[in-house]
Amino acid sequence: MPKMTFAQAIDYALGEAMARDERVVTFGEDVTMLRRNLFVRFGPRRVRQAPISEAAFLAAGVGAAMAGLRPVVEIMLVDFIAVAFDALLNEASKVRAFSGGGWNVPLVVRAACGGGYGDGGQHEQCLWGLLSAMPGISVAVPSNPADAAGLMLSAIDSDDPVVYLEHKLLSDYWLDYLGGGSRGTVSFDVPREGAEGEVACPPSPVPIGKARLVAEGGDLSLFSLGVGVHRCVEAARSLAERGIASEVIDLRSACPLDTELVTASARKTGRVLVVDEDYIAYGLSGELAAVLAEAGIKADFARVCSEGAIPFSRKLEDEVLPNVRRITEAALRLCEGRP
Amino acid sequence: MPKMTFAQAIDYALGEAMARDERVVTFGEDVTMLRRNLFVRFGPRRVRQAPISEAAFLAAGVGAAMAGLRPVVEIMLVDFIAVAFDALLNEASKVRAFSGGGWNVPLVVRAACGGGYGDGGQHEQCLWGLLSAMPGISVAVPSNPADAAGLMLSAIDSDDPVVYLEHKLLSDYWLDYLGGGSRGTVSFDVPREGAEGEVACPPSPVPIGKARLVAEGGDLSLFSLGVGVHRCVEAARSLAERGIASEVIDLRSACPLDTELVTASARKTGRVLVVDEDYIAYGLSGELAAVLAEAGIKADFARVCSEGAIPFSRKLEDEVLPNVRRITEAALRLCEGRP
Amino acid sequence: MKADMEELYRSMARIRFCEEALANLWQRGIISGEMHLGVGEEAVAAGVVAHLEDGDALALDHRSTPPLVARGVDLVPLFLEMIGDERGLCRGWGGHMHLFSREHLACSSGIVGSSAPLGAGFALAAQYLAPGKVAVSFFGEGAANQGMLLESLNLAVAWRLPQVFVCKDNRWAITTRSRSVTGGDLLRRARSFGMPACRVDGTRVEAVWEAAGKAVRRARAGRSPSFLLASCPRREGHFLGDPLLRVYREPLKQTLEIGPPLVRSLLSRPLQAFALRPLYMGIIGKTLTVLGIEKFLLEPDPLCRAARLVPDDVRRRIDQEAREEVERAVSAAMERGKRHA
Amino acid sequence: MKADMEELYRSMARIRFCEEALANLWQRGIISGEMHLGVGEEAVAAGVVAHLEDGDALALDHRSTPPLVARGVDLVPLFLEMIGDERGLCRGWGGHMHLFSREHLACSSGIVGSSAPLGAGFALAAQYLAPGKVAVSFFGEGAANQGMLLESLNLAVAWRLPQVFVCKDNRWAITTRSRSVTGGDLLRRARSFGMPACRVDGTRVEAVWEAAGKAVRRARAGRSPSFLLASCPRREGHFLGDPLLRVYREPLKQTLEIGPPLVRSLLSRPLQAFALRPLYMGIIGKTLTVLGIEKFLLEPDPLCRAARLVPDDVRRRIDQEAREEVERAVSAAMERGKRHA
Ligand SMILES: Cc1ncc(C[n+]2csc(CCOP(=O)(O)OP(=O)(O)O)c2C)c(N)n1
Ligand SMILES: Cc1ncc(C[n+]2csc(CCOP(=O)(O)OP(=O)(O)O)c2C)c(N)n1
Ligand SMILES: [Mg+2]
Ligand SMILES: [Mg+2]
Repeated sequence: MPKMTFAQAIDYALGEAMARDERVVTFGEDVTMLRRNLFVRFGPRRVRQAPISEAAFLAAGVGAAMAGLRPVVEIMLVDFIAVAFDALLNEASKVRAFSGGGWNVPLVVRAACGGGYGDGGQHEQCLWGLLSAMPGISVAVPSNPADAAGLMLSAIDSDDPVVYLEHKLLSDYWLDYLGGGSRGTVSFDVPREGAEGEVACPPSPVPIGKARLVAEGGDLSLFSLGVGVHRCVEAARSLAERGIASEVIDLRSACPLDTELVTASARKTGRVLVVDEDYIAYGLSGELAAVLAEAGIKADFARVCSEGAIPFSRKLEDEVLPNVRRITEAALRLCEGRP
Repeated sequence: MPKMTFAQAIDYALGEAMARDERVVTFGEDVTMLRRNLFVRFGPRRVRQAPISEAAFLAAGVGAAMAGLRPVVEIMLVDFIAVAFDALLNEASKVRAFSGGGWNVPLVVRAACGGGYGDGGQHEQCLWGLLSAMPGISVAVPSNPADAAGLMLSAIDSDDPVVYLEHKLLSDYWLDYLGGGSRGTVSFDVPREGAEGEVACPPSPVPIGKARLVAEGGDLSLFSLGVGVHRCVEAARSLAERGIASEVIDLRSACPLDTELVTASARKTGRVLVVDEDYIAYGLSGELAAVLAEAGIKADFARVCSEGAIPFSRKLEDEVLPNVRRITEAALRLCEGRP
Repeated sequence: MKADMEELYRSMARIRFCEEALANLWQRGIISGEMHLGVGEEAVAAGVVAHLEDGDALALDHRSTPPLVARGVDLVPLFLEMIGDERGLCRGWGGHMHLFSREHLACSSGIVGSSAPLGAGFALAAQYLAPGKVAVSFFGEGAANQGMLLESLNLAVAWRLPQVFVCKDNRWAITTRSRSVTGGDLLRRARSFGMPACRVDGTRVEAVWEAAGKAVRRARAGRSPSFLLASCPRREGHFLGDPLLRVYREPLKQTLEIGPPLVRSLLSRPLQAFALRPLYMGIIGKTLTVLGIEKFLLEPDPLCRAARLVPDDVRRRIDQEAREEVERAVSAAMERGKRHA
Repeated sequence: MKADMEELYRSMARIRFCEEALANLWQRGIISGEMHLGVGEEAVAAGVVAHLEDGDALALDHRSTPPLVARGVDLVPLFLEMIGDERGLCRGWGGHMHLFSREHLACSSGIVGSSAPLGAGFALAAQYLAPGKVAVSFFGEGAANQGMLLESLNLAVAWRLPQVFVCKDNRWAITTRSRSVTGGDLLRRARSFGMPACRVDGTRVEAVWEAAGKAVRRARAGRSPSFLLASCPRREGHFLGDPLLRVYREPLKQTLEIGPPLVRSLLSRPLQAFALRPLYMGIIGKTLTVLGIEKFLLEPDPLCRAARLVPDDVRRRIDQEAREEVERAVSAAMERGKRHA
């Protein structure tokens, strides 16, 4: 299996899907340049430049999907989905229900998400919580190249809308673009196993809604996705040094949740720590708590999330985003039964 | 204290606030007619008609609030907030953080919400979960005239953005407008104590984030807001007949949550049922589960919510929205320790 | 080519009778929720839809039944849907603001303005999958202030979409005089995005047919999108039971409901702007009056106008056939609905 | 009234030196994230802001420093903010895309198009609280396709807001030639909403000053909003480190990075559209070339143009004063920042 960067893996999968199926097209702002490798291969008809009109072109993606295309619509950064929210909330996610099951929307919304490079709170949000709050939409969040390729394939194959989020800390070109990686003077805490890795060739689909057991352990379950997974793995290492065996689970998608794996792990360890780069309130951590409680699992529970708007200052930012120190401390408190 | 309808109470409070403070203005589509009583009193300068441009006039509300007005912006139905989502997610909710605390947005967004009158899934959503997922915004949801007036006053007095949701089943004129109440041939399951009641004169503010203990009981806690509260009260009555004493708590706001009252009640009863007309996933029920779990409360837990898009057919709709039968059954299962 | 007036008239008659049947079902409480009728828009729907062929698409707003009826959607499932039956067009899930017919590539949405980008999506798909096919978006003049609609005008030009934008200008958005919140002129607005736009009297089906023909042919040839601004009356208020219309229908009752609170506001303390209040009251009164006058005195009925262009006996035959067709469909729907309940 | 060229030049020089200082701090890794400079926009910022007085408001986009500098925001807190210090203008929370100065009624937002409705809100508040005051919104030509901006043009006319829309047309939105995704013409577009609009050469500060003066006076008098379309070059790419610019700055390195994957795509299997691929490759190449040529050959420098209108000795004095002012501010900020860290 060849090694690829996270970003290469996504476009590799997208390219394969486009080669296989004429109906797969991609459009968005600046795609000619952002997807120049696909552009050279497939041309301006299938890699189509859009005006800065997210509301219109995302809703157009919905209509196009209804009429038989399989569009992959790019909304540069997920923060900008706010200007096109109606297309998701009131159109894409409702067509299947409204049509009594007779019509569906095979649409992929692709956007970059996440922080850790000092770009401020309007460009570094995750928002997978917000997006999962709409029934009828799936939200995939890969944490490594193999999943990135596999989830992209599944997203394109899905007959219903999928939001596909690409974490910028894992995607070299986004970091280069937005973090100014071209300077030799800055560095980012990029998780290596996330940014590069082996990808099957041809890429094999990863089902959306199937979590991945990253590490086994009996004392504590760490649930996360995206970059958070790597932070958990790192925290688990330092916890191991203190004799605490953590189970790390990469949810891979915020919606649907793999309730089976999640409940099994929580049942086993009796302690759950949710690590979520998205906002703390009304998000992933809440939904997981409810899933566990509904299943009658009375585990000890804590969460390490972003508590509010993400500050611009790198120093402040590092404190606000879930970091290894915060995770480790929360885990220790949980294991010692402290509040 | 005079009796008022729910709708009268809101406009009464708004009118008092406008009379008291020149900076309070209200604008939105059709307000000349929707707020004609305020229009006759305050004229077109302070009750201002807007084009169907929610994105622009809601963001204008943000700017106006920053510059010293106290706007109450109407977004007819909360479903339409989707076209203006950016004004909340990336502007209103972030100004205080971005300005390092130096600038604030005293904005009220007023919208009607909720279903139960057969208007279909693009006009009957609640969305308080989605709205609460943005840090920096409060979401008030009154369930009766006194709270409606009191929460409106507090919303206007708040120095930060508040979304104020007015449930259509409690607001006679909305039901008349959208449900076609003018016909003698339809009827709605309107909770009487919600639609009419006493209101202090002058109205007294109700703090946002303070829940109300509606009924005491030791066996089970029912948490809800809006119309759900009345459904809970009704369910509690039928549960009482079977010897189950339910505690009913009206949260009054989805954000902030009154964690004190909520945890105290859950600690006492050990059984929690969340009744939420909003969507089940990534919403109020999840956040409450997390709040309880974080507090180390290992209560039995269940939720009765809207599971997905709201169907048009009244018959289907009655099944999808949390109704007394579903609440009672879930409560019984919870008390009998069944899953 | 000349318009086939008989077919256009038939289409309009079918639409009108369907709308009347819907009004009746709604008044009887059999249809729930809001009910926005397209009475007054028959000529626009019939004149535009007459140019569509298999594979063309329709994106509609909250007045979606007229174009669907003109398009030939089966009436029985349509009525079944309206009464919320699970054998309806959308199994009772959509209702009158969310009617979908995959077979006709037709969708509707209650979010004002969304028919424009959804139509753009249909047009985009046609470019790939069915060259020569077109998409038509229907919306009101009030929707022309909605951002996603304005964006769509640009998108359609930028992407050269085979799309026709049909703006039904009935001058009102619910209770708002659209002119009072709209800057400039909609025709110039559409043109400024770089597409041809023309104004047409939406009560004259032959005029609509002619203008729409040009626009559709232009789109089919892949030349450019177009914009049609069709004026038409709003003969039934914004929706059935529109409180403003009721002032005229049940003047006593409504005045009793609306009046006293208004007078109370007029006199309420503190007496800020007291002197001006009668003026404000006057504005409300005038809106009510204008609405009423327009409805009862000034507005031409497109169906009557079309009727004059068809020989009397033919018109009578068409009327009867259409009326019977609709009646049969309504009975069948009610019958099946009942059997099912 | 005639333009005070010395003051305008001073304003432009201050802006330029600030931008250069920002570039330097960014290159040194002291400023994080994206950095969109306003180099090339000095004449627009200076010419417009010169007309503002106490109580006027500014709503800005992602190139917000030039108008803030022209407006007289204290440079030390501005630089402190840029380096993320907690004694910065926004305590390190805002950064370069979210600069707020309550004192100057100035805000900025990184969401393209949002400066238009936020400015509308400022203008609205002025109508109530400070009649005679105005709000100015700055944005790019790419933003003119954003729905909320288009809505705002209408809103400003409908509400007669004392607002001036300033569109800085640098012809590019990141790597997209705006013309290629924009229908019609922006001047006509703005006018179609019912407001006066004029085109001005944004590299000539005296022309900007003149046009902006008319627009601001019009707004102040409560007569109507206006639209200014000011063409200006984008001299530093979209943001610092723009990969497309780097092709020219570090041709070897960038070609090595960009090239091989492109060639791999060119040859990748299956060979769909193989014959066309060199053409597609050509489009990429041409974009790169156009960007490069525009930058290095054709674009006039507004600062040089303005310099010609000021006596040489005066210009030298101003240059020196401005340079020293900026240098002092940067050192003070770095000093305090360090002390604090
Ligand atoms: C985004 C959005 N805003 C507001 C509404 C409420 N609404 C429904 S119909 C309507 C008026 C639309 O006017 P117009 O487009 O002229 O159509 P008409 O009803 O006159 O046919 C409004 C404001 C909505 N459905 N969606
Ligand atoms: C809603 C939204 N969409 C996309 C972006 C990403 N983006 C940032 S700047 C920019 C280009 C803006 O072009 P223009 O308005 O012409 O301003 P310029 O950068 O040329 O000054 C884009 C697309 C954004 N910030 N917000
Ligand atoms: Mg209208
Ligand atoms: Mg530009």
